[in-house]
Amino acid sequence: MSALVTLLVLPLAGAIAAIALPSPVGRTAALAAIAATTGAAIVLMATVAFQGMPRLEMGGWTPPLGIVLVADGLSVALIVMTALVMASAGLAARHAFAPGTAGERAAFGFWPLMLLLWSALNVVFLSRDLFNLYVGIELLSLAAIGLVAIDGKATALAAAMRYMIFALAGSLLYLAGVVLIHAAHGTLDIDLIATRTAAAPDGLALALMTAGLMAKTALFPFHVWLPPAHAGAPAPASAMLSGLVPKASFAILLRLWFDTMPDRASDGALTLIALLGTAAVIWGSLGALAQVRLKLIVAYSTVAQIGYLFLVFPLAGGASAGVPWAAGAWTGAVFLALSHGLAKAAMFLAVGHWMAVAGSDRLSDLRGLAQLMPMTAFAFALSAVTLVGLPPSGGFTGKYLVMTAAFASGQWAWALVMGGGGLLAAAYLYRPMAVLFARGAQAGAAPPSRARQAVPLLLASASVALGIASAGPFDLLAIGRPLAAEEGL
Amino acid sequence: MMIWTGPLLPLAALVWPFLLAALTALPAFRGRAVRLLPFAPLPALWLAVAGVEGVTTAPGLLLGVTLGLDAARRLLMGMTAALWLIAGLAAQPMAGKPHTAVFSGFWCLTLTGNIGVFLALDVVTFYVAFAAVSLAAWFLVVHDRTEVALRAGRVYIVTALAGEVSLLVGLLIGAAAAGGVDIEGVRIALGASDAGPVAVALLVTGFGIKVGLVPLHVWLPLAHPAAPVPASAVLSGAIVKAGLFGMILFLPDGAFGSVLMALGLAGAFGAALWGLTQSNPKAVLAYSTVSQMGLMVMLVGAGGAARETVPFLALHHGFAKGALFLLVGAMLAASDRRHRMLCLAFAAAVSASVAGFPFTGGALAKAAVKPGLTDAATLALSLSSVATSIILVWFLFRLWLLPNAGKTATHWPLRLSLPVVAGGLAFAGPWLFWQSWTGHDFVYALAMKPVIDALWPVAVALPPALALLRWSLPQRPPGDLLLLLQGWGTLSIPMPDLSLRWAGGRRLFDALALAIARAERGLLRWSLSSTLLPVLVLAMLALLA
Amino acid sequence: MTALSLFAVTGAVLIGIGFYGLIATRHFLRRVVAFNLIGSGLFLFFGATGARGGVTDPVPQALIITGIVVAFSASALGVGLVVARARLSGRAALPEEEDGA
Amino acid sequence: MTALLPVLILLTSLVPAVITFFLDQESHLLRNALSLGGAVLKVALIVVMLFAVAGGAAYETTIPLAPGLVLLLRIDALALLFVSLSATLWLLTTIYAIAYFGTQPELSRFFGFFSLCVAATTGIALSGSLISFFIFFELLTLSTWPLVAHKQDEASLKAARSYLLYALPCSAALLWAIVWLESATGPVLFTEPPDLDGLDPMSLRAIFALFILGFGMKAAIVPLHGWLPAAMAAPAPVSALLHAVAVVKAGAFGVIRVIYDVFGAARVAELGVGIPLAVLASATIIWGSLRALQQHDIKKRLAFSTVSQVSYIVLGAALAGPYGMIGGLAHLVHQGLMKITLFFCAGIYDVRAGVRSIAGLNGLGPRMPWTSTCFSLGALGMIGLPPMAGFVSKIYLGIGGLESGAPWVLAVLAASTLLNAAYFLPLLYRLWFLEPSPDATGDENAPALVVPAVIATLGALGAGVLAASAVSPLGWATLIAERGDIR
Amino acid sequence: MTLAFNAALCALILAAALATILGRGIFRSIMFFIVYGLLMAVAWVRLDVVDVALAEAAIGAGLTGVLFLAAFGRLVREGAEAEPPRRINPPAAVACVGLTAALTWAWFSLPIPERPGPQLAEALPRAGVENPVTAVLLNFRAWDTLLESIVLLAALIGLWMLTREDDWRNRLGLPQHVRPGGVMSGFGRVLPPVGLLVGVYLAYVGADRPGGAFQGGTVLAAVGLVAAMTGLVRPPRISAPGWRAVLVAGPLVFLVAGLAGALLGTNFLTLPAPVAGGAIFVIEVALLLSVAVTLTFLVLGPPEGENRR
Repeated sequence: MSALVTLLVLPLAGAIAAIALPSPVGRTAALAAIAATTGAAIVLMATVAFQGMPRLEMGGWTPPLGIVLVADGLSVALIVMTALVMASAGLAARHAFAPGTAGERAAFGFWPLMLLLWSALNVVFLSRDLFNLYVGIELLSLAAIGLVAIDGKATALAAAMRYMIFALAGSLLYLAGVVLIHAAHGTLDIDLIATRTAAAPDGLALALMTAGLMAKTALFPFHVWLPPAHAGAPAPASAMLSGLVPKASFAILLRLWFDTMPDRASDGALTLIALLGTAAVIWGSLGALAQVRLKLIVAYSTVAQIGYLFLVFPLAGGASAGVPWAAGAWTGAVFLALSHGLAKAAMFLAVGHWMAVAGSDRLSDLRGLAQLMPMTAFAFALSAVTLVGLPPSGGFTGKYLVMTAAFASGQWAWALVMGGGGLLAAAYLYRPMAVLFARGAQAGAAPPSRARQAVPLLLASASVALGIASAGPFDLLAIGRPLAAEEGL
Repeated sequence: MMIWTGPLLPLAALVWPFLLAALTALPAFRGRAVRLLPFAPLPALWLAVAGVEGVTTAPGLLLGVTLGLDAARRLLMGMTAALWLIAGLAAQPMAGKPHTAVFSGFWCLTLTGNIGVFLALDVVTFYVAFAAVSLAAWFLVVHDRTEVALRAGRVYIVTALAGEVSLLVGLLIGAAAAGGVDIEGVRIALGASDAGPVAVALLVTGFGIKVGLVPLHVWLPLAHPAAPVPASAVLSGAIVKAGLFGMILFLPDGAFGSVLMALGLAGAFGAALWGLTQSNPKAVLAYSTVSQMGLMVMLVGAGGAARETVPFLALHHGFAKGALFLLVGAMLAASDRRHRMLCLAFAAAVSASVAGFPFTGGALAKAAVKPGLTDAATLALSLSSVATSIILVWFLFRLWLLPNAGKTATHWPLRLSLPVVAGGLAFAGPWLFWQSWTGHDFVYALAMKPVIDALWPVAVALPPALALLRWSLPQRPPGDLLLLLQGWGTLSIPMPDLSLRWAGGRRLFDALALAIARAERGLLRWSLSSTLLPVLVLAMLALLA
Repeated sequence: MTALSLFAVTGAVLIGIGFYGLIATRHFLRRVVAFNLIGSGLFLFFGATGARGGVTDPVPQALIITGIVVAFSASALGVGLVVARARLSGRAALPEEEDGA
Repeated sequence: MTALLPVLILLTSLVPAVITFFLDQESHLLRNALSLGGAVLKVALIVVMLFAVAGGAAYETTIPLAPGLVLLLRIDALALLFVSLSATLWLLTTIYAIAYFGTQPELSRFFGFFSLCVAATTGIALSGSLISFFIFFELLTLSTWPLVAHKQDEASLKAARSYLLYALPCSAALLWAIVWLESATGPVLFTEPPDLDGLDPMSLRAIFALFILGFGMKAAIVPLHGWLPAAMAAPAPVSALLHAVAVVKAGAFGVIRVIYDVFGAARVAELGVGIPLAVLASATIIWGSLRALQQHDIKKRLAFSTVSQVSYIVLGAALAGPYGMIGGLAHLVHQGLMKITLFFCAGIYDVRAGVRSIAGLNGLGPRMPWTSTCFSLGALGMIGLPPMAGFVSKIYLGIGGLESGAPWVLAVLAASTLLNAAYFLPLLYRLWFLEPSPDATGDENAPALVVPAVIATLGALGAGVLAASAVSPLGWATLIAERGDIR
Repeated sequence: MTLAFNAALCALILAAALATILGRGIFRSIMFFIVYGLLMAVAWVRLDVVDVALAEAAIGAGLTGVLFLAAFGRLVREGAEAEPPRRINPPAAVACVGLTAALTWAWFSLPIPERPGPQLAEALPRAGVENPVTAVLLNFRAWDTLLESIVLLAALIGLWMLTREDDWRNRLGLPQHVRPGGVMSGFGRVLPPVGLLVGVYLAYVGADRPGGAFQGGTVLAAVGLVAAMTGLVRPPRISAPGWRAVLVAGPLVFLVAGLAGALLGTNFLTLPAPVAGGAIFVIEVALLLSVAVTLTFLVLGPPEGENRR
């Protein structure tokens, strides 16, 4: 059975087991599913890297009748990143959602929600069918909302509600676009649509889907739901929510603008998207600066980092698509997404450890924790390196590629955003770093074991390793790219 | 790679005192470091006596060291080495006193530099040697660590450094102009190049500070008296000659001639006059040195044959001034009247020589110079002898007025015999080298005219000098021009911190963050941000259409 | 205007109305209702497109049925949220929109 | 094997760094052995390579990252100049630091980052491409931060913050410069001149300015120098690292690379950017000295002195002529030797005599003769007095100024010398000539602290006395110039 | 005539929709929404799309209406039924009018592609069912449907996460206090058998005619709800293993069938033509049960005990 099928079935089966089976067994099944899915993700990556792109025609039906799932470079890169984050979150949750630690409710619910979230992510990353993608992001949203609310406090519920309206509105806008596409072209398959003859409502469809996905990605000005939602959830959930969930809708956006209807892009629209990205970078960063709670800082950082991703559109899309640096910009943006996912998850997991010890995530309460838990502090620092975009990290590689494209295409304003955003990131991440490194630790509880501290460190290291060994991922991402991924610059 | 090529002795003459300087730092030698001093100048002395052919190079040292000797170098180096030897012996009574290890170490370093100045054939070595002699000598000046010595040290180091810097810049321009570091080449290039005058001005400044050229001399009357007697002897006798020799080496013939002559004469007369306001015999001697050196600078400025003979003059002055300073030391150590008389007598004899009394070395030296001078310059020279005579009489007077030591110091014979030897050399040296240096026969020196020329200034000088003993001028502390500056006090200039200020930026940042937070609350209202959703759809539709 | 166009335009208007409701109302339950309006309006529009050309395309129908189920799931969760929040705080609107103004 | 040499050299400090992070605070022996072992091994490798490279060899290792991002490590004469400096001083500093800290807390972190810093510096030195340079440059920035903050008190954290406040915007400028340039020329390797004709002169000037902004911060060019004096809050070994081994040197080295290997001296002259940079460097030289005069804290005064001195290197590079370049390169080493001496001594005064302010130095000379002698010699070298190394640089720079038609450089050198004297000599005066205060204590019974200082002093002395020999920094700089490793 | 009827229908629909949004009070809004849902079902019938009409009537109007009503009841108990003062939001109105205008424009500029694709006609015989909608749902796009059933599960788990910690072991939904022998009770005894029949029938005919597991499941869910509300059946606890097994039965069977396809056939979810009909039947039965139970639980809501805040 192909790795592709395994990857789709395993988390679903795990979720089903976690729902159906009584507590300890269900939890064990979930953990087994996590481990197996992680393995499947890696196998799939190897398959793509060495054997080409597996293609799964569901039920044996070819489009436009059936649904096709294809694992290309982008898919597997995101899938492996997801697997790493999920496995880490799972490890962290083993403790955080142990029956004794969390309530009965959360100890039961976390595992199926997590696995359902994972299933949805895999679907979104693999599917080539626009409606199937819709179902995927709906599943994603519902599972994510469940995770936001899992804390059970009034603020968490409010955050979940807020998230829900944005997610629902976004879904419906996206679906409206899908409806228009189907009405105009009679197919939902991305590759078939790419070869269609253009229709008048295509622009509206693209606009609807883009706007909807932006709301789900929490791009400025639709980001307001994100900080409370991500900051309110327990650490392992936050790690998934902040590290992975926005990447799903972003991946669909990439598919739309670069695979589905690259010809439909106009400079104005691309610029508008990047301007929103720019605003997100600035807004999110300043927002992070204004926070006194670490989780909120980290969450606002996600708002800013998401902004970066949207700079890719004018650099690799539209009139830029054919030029040699476009591939670089596109790959750079994906690098940014990947490294952000890893780093952000590492940060949330680290913060989770600190909260467990200090009892709060207020900066003033975290003073000196670096002495108590050097490994997590180091993980946080490494993640910060990635987010700021300093070498050698995946964040840097991505930033470099995007900036080079910006200069090469003469659109260097976006390079300024990129660089300025890095500085802002340094500014808002410096505050927690300085607090952590100050003297005077006041431990409320015993620090977690080294093995548990190592989890965020491994994730953060992965985000840095992405930059150190960037040649492999770069080549991987080129697999299945419609633009000839020319030898960069 | 060869460490050196050519004869070893010149290199040894430099390295040896340097090594001794290093030795003084060793604990084993600390207590008796002074004992090493007489040994330091021996290779140099040997070198001067024996002479050497060819050029020594040490390509790996510094920027490539080249050493060599010619007549002038040999003469001056010989004088210097001999004087250092004598002074080194004279320093022996210091043994066992505090800080003598430091003193000895820097003594040897100064000596190294002093010898090096005469041996160097390239600009860099010369500069290094010159810097060594200038700066290491600072420790000799401040050795006593009295308030006076320390003040003198401050003035000394400031001026010496200023001199060092202008020298360096001047030499750099010269080397760049010459395209090499050969001293000869640099001198020629300085005469020819556009930048020459600047460089020469800088060199005159640099060397002028060392020789005590008015108005750069201010340090000298402070420093020379402040140092211990043996140090004063080498300072005034040998070290100043380094500057003089620098001028001879580097200044193109005739460059800045009139300026040098004017300044030299100003020094020759002005210093002699101001010296009369001093009560410390060492200060008087120091002013005398300024005066004498002014005279020699004048000769350098005069150029031509006169300039060629300056080393000969310097030979005499070196020994003589060394002797006089040492005699001050002897006088300070003398307790009974007979000893004091003896000191005074010897001092008078040496003074007579400096004043150019006939048949003395000084007379000979001046006689050697005169053929190369214009009449006016000759007259100036003679008049300067008058001034010299007056100030030396004043010196003898002040010497005699020194207090009685009370009890005879140790090493009394040594203390007296060393200046006698130096004085003797001052007498004998010019005779010894007369023929080989001037090319004249002895008869020339013994002829009537030179004798009269030498005699009358002394004769003219005696009455006013004796009058001065009766009606002395108001006494002033040493330092003349420096006294004018003292009113300025310490300069304190408030300086802003140029580094970028972030504080303002930080406030701006905070304000911005606050504004954002406020706007965020507005945006948090779903009705606002969600209205933007269809608006965005429409905007994008418009842009995509 | 054909019947199909009538239904399609009705669908479009419903989407507009629903969106306005989603934006402008503050009681969360009404928002969930408005969400359902948008959804059904969109499905109507979709159904109309699928019936063009005289044949009925089964694919939109199947998709609509899926969509309805998904919308119901979301509604159920949304309703659950508002009820749960009301139990905790006695409020049924988002905190930032609760007070007048 | 030879292709791996560059990596091997890098690993000699990287491996100890990584292992050290995981060591317990109590494993002093293992930690010290790691640090020292790495340092010794590195020095040994470098000695081997010095001979090989002098014979004309060059080693290269290429690690491709993404397209356009090639990690190229290359050992040539210029790289070796810097790497031997940092490696030697690393060894000395390690010995010193082990003695300095004793059994203080958080040493594993300290030595870990310390080795990482050196690894980054090594990487900077060996970088054969612009992007490799940048990567290691940033690694250096980051690994330095925990060192500056090491004491974790208010002052240290403030200093560390100030450091990043300066460093990160300048890094951004640097990245902009690199990206802008490479977007037009493709990846820039130091061995082959990039084709700059694709960019108009104004763009090139802007890129150059961005480069200078980026490197100038590390090189503490006014007005980007504010972090350096603040960083004196860090312990003495860190100061040594900042001022001599790594950080400021990296900035100056970057300027050299940019001028000679990216733009090329000819292009710099053609664009007319060399002289403005020289003016800036000169202004820094003067300003740093003036500010140093006002300081009452030893280390602060030394820090401002560094501000001034490092710009000598920049000045030499900016003059863009052979003499200036040789002078600048030689000063890279000279300044390192002399400044590390001074900081070592300042540290000894601090830990052995509790003296930090200049006033406290009174009479310490006879009490701590070795330290004070080293300090004095270092200070004299800084002033540029022969035969210490400083004067050699000064001579070459002066001639370089004349050669490049900038005779005013001589005035700058002159003024700087006088100012240096003005702020150093009073220290020596206090050391040797003033009476100690009655309650003063202090001894130097700490060979591990004193010996590195003495060795560094001897190095500085040797670099001056033996300047013309082939093994001196000057000789090596001349070799670099003759070989055309830099254009 | 037809047009007039259609126009009147559309006008009613729009009026109901407007009333839903603008009407005073949440309860009125819900009532209008139920009316609206029924009108929509009519509209679907007018469009000759009976499958959807059934779904809309059952889920869109019926079940959703019940969901809202139940929620409203609970909000009343919490005192949260009152709305904050509402204001007209002109910018939003303008934007929404724009959205409508854009979609209307799109409708009139839409090209008509080749639909339904020739592939459908060609593939239908191999689908195992005759109703093309069911063929699409359970064969051609079975993957969507599988995920859809998972979405229901996700919503349910999410909903359960809203339980208060103390209530976790209670029975689902509000505690019911139905007077035995009352109207509700009688209603509850009559309705379920009928509903049960209707539900199973709907699912069964779905293979060939309009209907299917989701529609049938909805009817069954309605039965379950009525049974629960009338006290006929006590809602289970979350921990009840049997119910949880039923919840996942549909997706599980679907998954297993899919995997069987992958192992035996060519691809995941491949239902080889000879066995397709049978397989679809099995899947439909399992789905029917799961959907019914899931929908019931979704409407019942998380367990809520007696203890108030």
